[in-house]
Amino acid sequence: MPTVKDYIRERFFPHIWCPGCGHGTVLKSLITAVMELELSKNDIVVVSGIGCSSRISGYVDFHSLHTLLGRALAFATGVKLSKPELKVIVPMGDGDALSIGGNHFIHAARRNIAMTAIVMNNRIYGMTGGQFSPLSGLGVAATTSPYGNIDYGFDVVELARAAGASFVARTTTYHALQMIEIFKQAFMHKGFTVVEVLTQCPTYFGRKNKLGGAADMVEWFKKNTTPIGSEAKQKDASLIERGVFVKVEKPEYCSEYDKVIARATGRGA
Amino acid sequence: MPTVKDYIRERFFPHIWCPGCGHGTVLKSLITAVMELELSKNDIVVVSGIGCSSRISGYVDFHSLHTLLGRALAFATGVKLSKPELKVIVPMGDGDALSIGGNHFIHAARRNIAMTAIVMNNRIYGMTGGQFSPLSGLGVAATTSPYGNIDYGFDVVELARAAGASFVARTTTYHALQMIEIFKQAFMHKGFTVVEVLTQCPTYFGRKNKLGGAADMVEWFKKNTTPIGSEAKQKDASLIERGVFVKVEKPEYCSEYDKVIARATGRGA
Amino acid sequence: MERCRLVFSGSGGQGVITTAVILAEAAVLYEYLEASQTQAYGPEARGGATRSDVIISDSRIYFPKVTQPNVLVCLTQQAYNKFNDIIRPGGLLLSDSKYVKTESRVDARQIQLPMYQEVTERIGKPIVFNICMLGAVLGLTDLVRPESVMRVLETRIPAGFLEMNRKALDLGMDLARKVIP
Amino acid sequence: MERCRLVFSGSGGQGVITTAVILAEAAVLYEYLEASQTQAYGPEARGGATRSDVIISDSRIYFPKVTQPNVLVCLTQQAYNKFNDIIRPGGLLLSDSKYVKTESRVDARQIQLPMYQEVTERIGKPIVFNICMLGAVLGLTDLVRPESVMRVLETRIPAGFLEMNRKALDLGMDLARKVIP
Amino acid sequence: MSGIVRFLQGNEACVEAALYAGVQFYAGYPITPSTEIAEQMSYRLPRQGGKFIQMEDEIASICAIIGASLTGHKVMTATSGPGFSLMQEGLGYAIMAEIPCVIVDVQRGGPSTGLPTGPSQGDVYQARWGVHGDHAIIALTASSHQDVFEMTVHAFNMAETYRTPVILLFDEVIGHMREKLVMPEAGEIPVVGRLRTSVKAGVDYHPYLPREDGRLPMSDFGGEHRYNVTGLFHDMWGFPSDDPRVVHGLLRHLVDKIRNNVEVLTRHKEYYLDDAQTILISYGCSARSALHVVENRRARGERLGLLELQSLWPFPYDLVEEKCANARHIVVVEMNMGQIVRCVKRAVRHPNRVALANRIDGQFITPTDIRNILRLIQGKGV
Amino acid sequence: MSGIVRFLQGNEACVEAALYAGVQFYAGYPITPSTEIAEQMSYRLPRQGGKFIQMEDEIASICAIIGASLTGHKVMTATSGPGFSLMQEGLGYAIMAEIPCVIVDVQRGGPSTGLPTGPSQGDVYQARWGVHGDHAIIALTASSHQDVFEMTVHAFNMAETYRTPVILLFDEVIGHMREKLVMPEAGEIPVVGRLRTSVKAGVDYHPYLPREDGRLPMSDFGGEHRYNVTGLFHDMWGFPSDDPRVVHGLLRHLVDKIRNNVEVLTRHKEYYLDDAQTILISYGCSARSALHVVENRRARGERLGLLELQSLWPFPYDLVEEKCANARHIVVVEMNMGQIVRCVKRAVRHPNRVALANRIDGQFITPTDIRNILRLIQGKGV
Amino acid sequence: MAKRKLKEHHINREWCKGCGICVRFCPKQVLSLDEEEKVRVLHPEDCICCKMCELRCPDLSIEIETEEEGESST
Amino acid sequence: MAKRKLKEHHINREWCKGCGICVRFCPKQVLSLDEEEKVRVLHPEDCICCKMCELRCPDLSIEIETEEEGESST
Ligand SMILES: Cc1ncc(C[n+]2csc(CCOP(=O)(O)OP(=O)(O)O)c2C)c(N)n1
Ligand SMILES: Cc1ncc(C[n+]2csc(CCOP(=O)(O)OP(=O)(O)O)c2C)c(N)n1
Ligand code: SF4
Ligand code: SF4
Ligand code: SF4
Ligand code: SF4
Repeated sequence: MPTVKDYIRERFFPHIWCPGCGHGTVLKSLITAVMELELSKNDIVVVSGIGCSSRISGYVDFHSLHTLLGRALAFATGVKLSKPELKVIVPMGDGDALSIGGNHFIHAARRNIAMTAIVMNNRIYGMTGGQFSPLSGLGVAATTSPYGNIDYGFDVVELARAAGASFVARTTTYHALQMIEIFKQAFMHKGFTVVEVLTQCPTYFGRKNKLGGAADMVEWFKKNTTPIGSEAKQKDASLIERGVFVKVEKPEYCSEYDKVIARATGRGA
Repeated sequence: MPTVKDYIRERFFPHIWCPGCGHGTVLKSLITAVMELELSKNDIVVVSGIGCSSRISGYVDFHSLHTLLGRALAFATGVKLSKPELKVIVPMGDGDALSIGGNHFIHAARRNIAMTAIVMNNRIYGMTGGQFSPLSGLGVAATTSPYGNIDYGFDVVELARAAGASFVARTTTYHALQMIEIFKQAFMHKGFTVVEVLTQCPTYFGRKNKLGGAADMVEWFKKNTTPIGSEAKQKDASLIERGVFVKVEKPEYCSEYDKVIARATGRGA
Repeated sequence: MERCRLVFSGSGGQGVITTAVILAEAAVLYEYLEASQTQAYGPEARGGATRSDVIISDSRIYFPKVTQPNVLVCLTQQAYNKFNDIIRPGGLLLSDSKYVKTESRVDARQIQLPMYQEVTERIGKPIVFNICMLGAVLGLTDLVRPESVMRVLETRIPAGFLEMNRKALDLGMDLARKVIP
Repeated sequence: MERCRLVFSGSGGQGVITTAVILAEAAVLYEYLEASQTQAYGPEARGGATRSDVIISDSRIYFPKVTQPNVLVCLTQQAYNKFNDIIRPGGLLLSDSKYVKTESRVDARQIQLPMYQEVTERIGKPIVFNICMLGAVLGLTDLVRPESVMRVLETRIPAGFLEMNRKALDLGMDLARKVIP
Repeated sequence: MSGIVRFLQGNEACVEAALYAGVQFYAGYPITPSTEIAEQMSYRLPRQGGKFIQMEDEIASICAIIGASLTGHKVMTATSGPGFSLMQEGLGYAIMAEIPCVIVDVQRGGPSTGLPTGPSQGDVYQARWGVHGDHAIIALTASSHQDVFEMTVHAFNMAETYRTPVILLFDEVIGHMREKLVMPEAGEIPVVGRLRTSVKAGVDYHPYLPREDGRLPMSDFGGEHRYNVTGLFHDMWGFPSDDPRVVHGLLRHLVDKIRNNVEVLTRHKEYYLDDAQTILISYGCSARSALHVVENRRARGERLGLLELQSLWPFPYDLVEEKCANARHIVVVEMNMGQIVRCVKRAVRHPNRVALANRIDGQFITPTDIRNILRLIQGKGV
Repeated sequence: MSGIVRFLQGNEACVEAALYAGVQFYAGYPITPSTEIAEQMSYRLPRQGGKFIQMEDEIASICAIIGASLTGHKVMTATSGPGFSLMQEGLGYAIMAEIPCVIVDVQRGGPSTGLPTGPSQGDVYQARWGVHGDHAIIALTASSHQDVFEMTVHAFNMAETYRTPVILLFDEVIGHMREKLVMPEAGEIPVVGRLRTSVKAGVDYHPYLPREDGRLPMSDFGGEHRYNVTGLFHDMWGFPSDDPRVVHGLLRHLVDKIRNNVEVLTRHKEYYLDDAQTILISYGCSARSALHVVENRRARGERLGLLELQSLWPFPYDLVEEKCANARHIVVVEMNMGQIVRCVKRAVRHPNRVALANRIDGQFITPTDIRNILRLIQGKGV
Repeated sequence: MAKRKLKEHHINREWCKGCGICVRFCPKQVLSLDEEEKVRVLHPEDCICCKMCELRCPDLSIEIETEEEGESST
Repeated sequence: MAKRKLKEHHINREWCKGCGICVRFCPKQVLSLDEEEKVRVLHPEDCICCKMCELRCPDLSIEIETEEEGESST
């Protein structure tokens, strides 16, 4: 039976992430999901942008495309549409995905092209040393918000839903089992899927915002999140919901394109 | 009593828009709203991108900034934040606003910075001769969708809401009175406001999709839209709703920045 | 044949550009001649006078724009006023009697034909006005054979409309013949 | 004074870079000397051995990187292994007894001090480990006066912590004095 | 050239050529004067089972074609100045990651939005230096639809041969005008296919290790070889490295694979150079006016010649030096403030003999313009 | 220079200088190795009532500062190669619309993502030619924090004087290293303020009609004069025009206002040039290593000199020609594959005497590197 | 406010492009297009001064001048 | 499926960075960090094989090898 080691590029370990960085847990869950789905390594392309999170692509033993900040989904669209039989997984940082990459994010969602965008939301720009991101939220301390952040944060779930994603979910690095479960659903969904994973950057977000060590931050995810529509949520509105928010079947872009070809070549409808 | 002529740059009329182009009606309503609000021409900056719609900035006798395709809101953000006392109005084409400009659109909404984005939605790229836009919708005929468009369209209202806009409305060129009314509310709202105006491009969208002449297209707006939550809507779900969808009070970006300055200079909280 | 330079002008909807393209295409594909076609683009081209240049020749054409046309066609007054002075002295200036009032001072063979009127009266479909105009040009210049034009049209319009276009083309040629014995 | 080139090395959290900056800043602001400080950046800098170069001199410094340090400080074994061979023959190599096992073949004055141990025992706050190390460097080199270092610290840390840092600095100097009579 | 005769726009000729060269994927964003390329592609590609996608902008467009190239397809995008500016970061990525792709820039009046419908040749230097960091690039141009066709096919061939982006620098005049094109028959112009590795599954494949002949065989994403592609400096497996030797080696490789092949890469045409006392050097639409003048003058017995450049980058310094060795006057005809003329000055033995005949007012330079400038240069006054 | 002494990073020195010059608005996006500029600005600006905003990307950043400049503020943004590539379209707009603004590019290893933390000087030519269409640009650089300060102030002054974007081309070494800065006192370096029109309300104001002295007084958005700003070719009121005379005139103006002022715009330093037989020409961080070598050799009596360029664009051809007139060897020291060396070759009388001393492996070029190359150039072997 | 009464239709023939929108939606069929495809006021007497034509006209070429009921046009 | 029984904790000391996440959330306090800040298995006997440490470990440095109840480890 294959183990995680069969899916990683072992020679690059230990990885460059800081002690306690949640990105490693996402990596582990991603691989576990692929393993449990028994997908072939040759059928998977991992496309990433730039950032600590984006380094994931270098560690997995799939076809890997490490691109430009914010552009991963645009590259991925080319990969997917040109060869729809491939599974395209796009791990992204929150800044990468929603700051500079926001437009590609909403357009990939709009087209409902079958790819999985994993938004590794640590609420900070890790790679560049701790500037606030569009997911930091009000009041957060970051190197570019010394007086407290006044930028509202996006709600990734709402944005993805409004843009047209047909599968949208949220989980955290504490909830590793749920993460794996959601990844499995996402990878098999026929349409654009977004999975937001709340993850910890102890080095910058944790330190700047006095949240203690990595374990404390993971504990925070445990305490401050709850399943969608749980009773707890009714009582305490401040809780963040976890689970699958959107899961609808609607025509996927590549299949629709096949119909265009059929129409153009006069073969069938 | 001032007339419309006092608010336009008369020497450039007749304007370059095609016969029956709805952009002219939007221009007229914009001016009427400003007139009725008795705003001073020196306090208004109209910032636009590129496109037939964006030519509006050249016709109004306000401070006018005709920028780059998709970037109007980014320029406008600089204008507004550096001089918050100005009223900033940003007329945009649907491609301009939501294709290449999509990222600036959602980020301006996220910051809730007090400006009005008028999305002149003719569901086509007019200036370049009739390619489909992210608002064209499925099945539409355009020069780049000869076999019928397979790109889903954005719902501007839902996208603006999800991104954080505090005022979101929709109207059409048939409903000129409503347009003026909505513009007046939008211009006075303290936050980021989005007004989608369904408008006609008889030259490309109309011709390509066999919708008849300009008047027929305006008639279509009359027949196929209805006030938010009207009975008609209950009966016929295909009807497009008009009116104000979102109107909430929440801290505006420039005012919040004043607080940052206060904190930084130690003057008050 | 010696090189012929034409400028077609009129307003947006009149199909001036299509006419120019059809003529040039006919020359290249069915008369084994060289031809080039260019036109004014941009928002300016939208309102106001449109213009399309065509050069037809039996030798290669390098510079494709027309500075002094031997043949100038004007389908609107605006176009006539804007372009009449670029015509080659002694050149042929064709205009439509309904839309254009000509001026005497123009140094050219000015020919006015009631093309629009005739088209509406006899065919009843103003859309083929431009084809009638093309017929007139052929009648006046013998640049290409009408058959060649028809062959181009066959590739461009549904069979159902061919007959009407043929009529319009002939109509234009007849009108032209009347003025040149 | 003649030019002194130092390299401080250790692991991420040990405050190696801060120490380098404090020393150089003290030299410039309160000793009227010239100084430059550079460091390794990038993800690589995150895990693994961090390094910061400092040059102190009474004349202008053009090339700010250190290729052969007169003074090399290593706070971890990894750093020691990586950098010990760049030291200038006969230079001073300071390391912490707890973290580093030295090798004999290194051509330098190797000095090991139980800085970490002493800091934890006498002050109980490992954070000031780096300041203690700085004290040792001063004790061994007299590069700048401890007062100058304290003046820099005053601008950087809350008054409450100054005393503790002063203690760490002195502790380091004492440890150094013990080894040089 | 016994092929079918067509009458079409330069932009359409470019599309026909791309299909001839085997393009399978096009991602683009409309912009005057290149839009007809996208429009034609949207119509033609699906008829051959190819894919066309209109992206949200030009940045996404170039990223998408890079992705599609990696799955083993021939890819292309087209734009004009403003879009080309936006593509620079992606272009740099394609250079660094060595991705075959073709980028068309149908030039219009710049800078900025400039003159969207006016002809210009102002992006020549941007094509060479628009990307940050050291790099080299291949750029071709053409002055007739027949050449547009040929150069477009060459562009795809060079992209595949050297694993690099190739730029086609056309202009508004060529893009929009209609003229004759004799469609080359299949095989008439050689077409270079994607070179795929012969390394078997399980054997270590090096995507970035050049073969003896300098070429780097590729392996399609989805295939047996799983490697890494990055815009960071990388080793022969494609994994990030900041080892000075690796960095130095890669940068040299990226530049030398093009610099060392200038001769093979150079395409040009010449008219009456043998005995020419005055040589016009031109390219793209300007070359048409230049040729018009040359033919005219020759008819009158004047010793005028034309060197038409179809390769702009890498610039053929040696070719220009050789051809101009005996010329008394060298006049560069281009529609900008003097870009290629800089290279010509560097190339020739007597830079002081080089003059510029240009036009920068958004109008197509006419034979008359050139004639007038020639008179002045030859000292004959106006 | 009796000012306060500071010990800080080059990026911080740049911020101090910008504040000294009166910057009031900064929009930016973090990127190594320029990030400290944004971070410092976010802390310092609000303390003086200025505004800092972190935009969604670099494109938005340059657009935002252009907007803020139009309301009458001194503005700036900072980035590095990848971001600078993304800014090219906006930069072209600022050139066309003549908007004063300062753009800092702290260079790192390219092309593409390259070596984010490695030093390089590879963006020099991009700074000149990255924008589509013909244009001219001003670019300054510096080799010490004292110079970073001075050049940054000059950059703001030139931006205001010529109504144009000015680029500060720094590098990773200068940006990140810490050294001494003696803060100039107020007034010690002249600061040029925004030139506002004296035209009264109601009187026709021409935002694009140069005065006798060539300057174009501005009027703040929100003021009495309502005019138009566009990236299209435009008339003296700022309204779009494709009139050939207008187009030609504007393009010439945009280029000539800079070309015709090369001397005024040129900043440089020289060391021991008078009797130098070998002249090193360098700039930015490389100039530090070069100077190190020069001082060393002079101590040994060798006739070595250094010409340090602080103005890169417009390139000071005359200055270089004059200074190098009598040199036997001219060695350009830069950290790229040879960019400024191209201009030097064009400038000097004997191009064959010009050599390149460079390093392209992501490492800071050392005095030893230069010494070794010098030996070889002087024919002394390794 | 007293009922408004039509004083005059001001038609700007130079600006009108004859799109026919005002004609189509005039509740009283007051307007029509003439042979030159410019708007013409056919039945001013029927005008109820709703001004919708003025507001919808994309070319800003219609202006409805009104006066208060009873007020005489001087 | 039969109940899983612990066979062995495989700890990769080279990869472990001592973040302590596995220690903090182990339901049975099986794990702890040693003086070198690497994870150490303190009470293997208490392990219930939930494998949460393995799944959460950001450094992929824990592997829990199990065997079916009754099955003997050869
Ligand atoms: C065009 C461009 N702009 C800026 C950067 C600098 N940069 C690198 S990563 C990054 C953001 C990383 O933050 P995030 O996406 O949240 O990922 P994380 O590092 O936190 O995992 C930035 C701004 C870049 N590489 N390219
Ligand atoms: C960077 C860039 N890309 C493309 C273009 C070409 N272009 C000009 S306007 C336009 C779209 C116009 O459509 P829309 O925004 O819907 O406005 P409309 O013309 O329909 O009013 C495009 C693609 C451009 N000017 N700049
Ligand atoms: S900086 Fe933050 S995000 Fe980056 S590796 Fe470290 S902990 Fe993870
Ligand atoms: S093309 Fe369409 S959008 Fe543009 S002016 Fe004409 S009608 Fe209006
Ligand atoms: S005001 Fe009303 S009634 Fe009168 S013409 Fe206009 S639309 Fe018709
Ligand atoms: S498997 Fe579960 S019980 Fe066993 S050590 Fe890991 S976390 Fe603790």
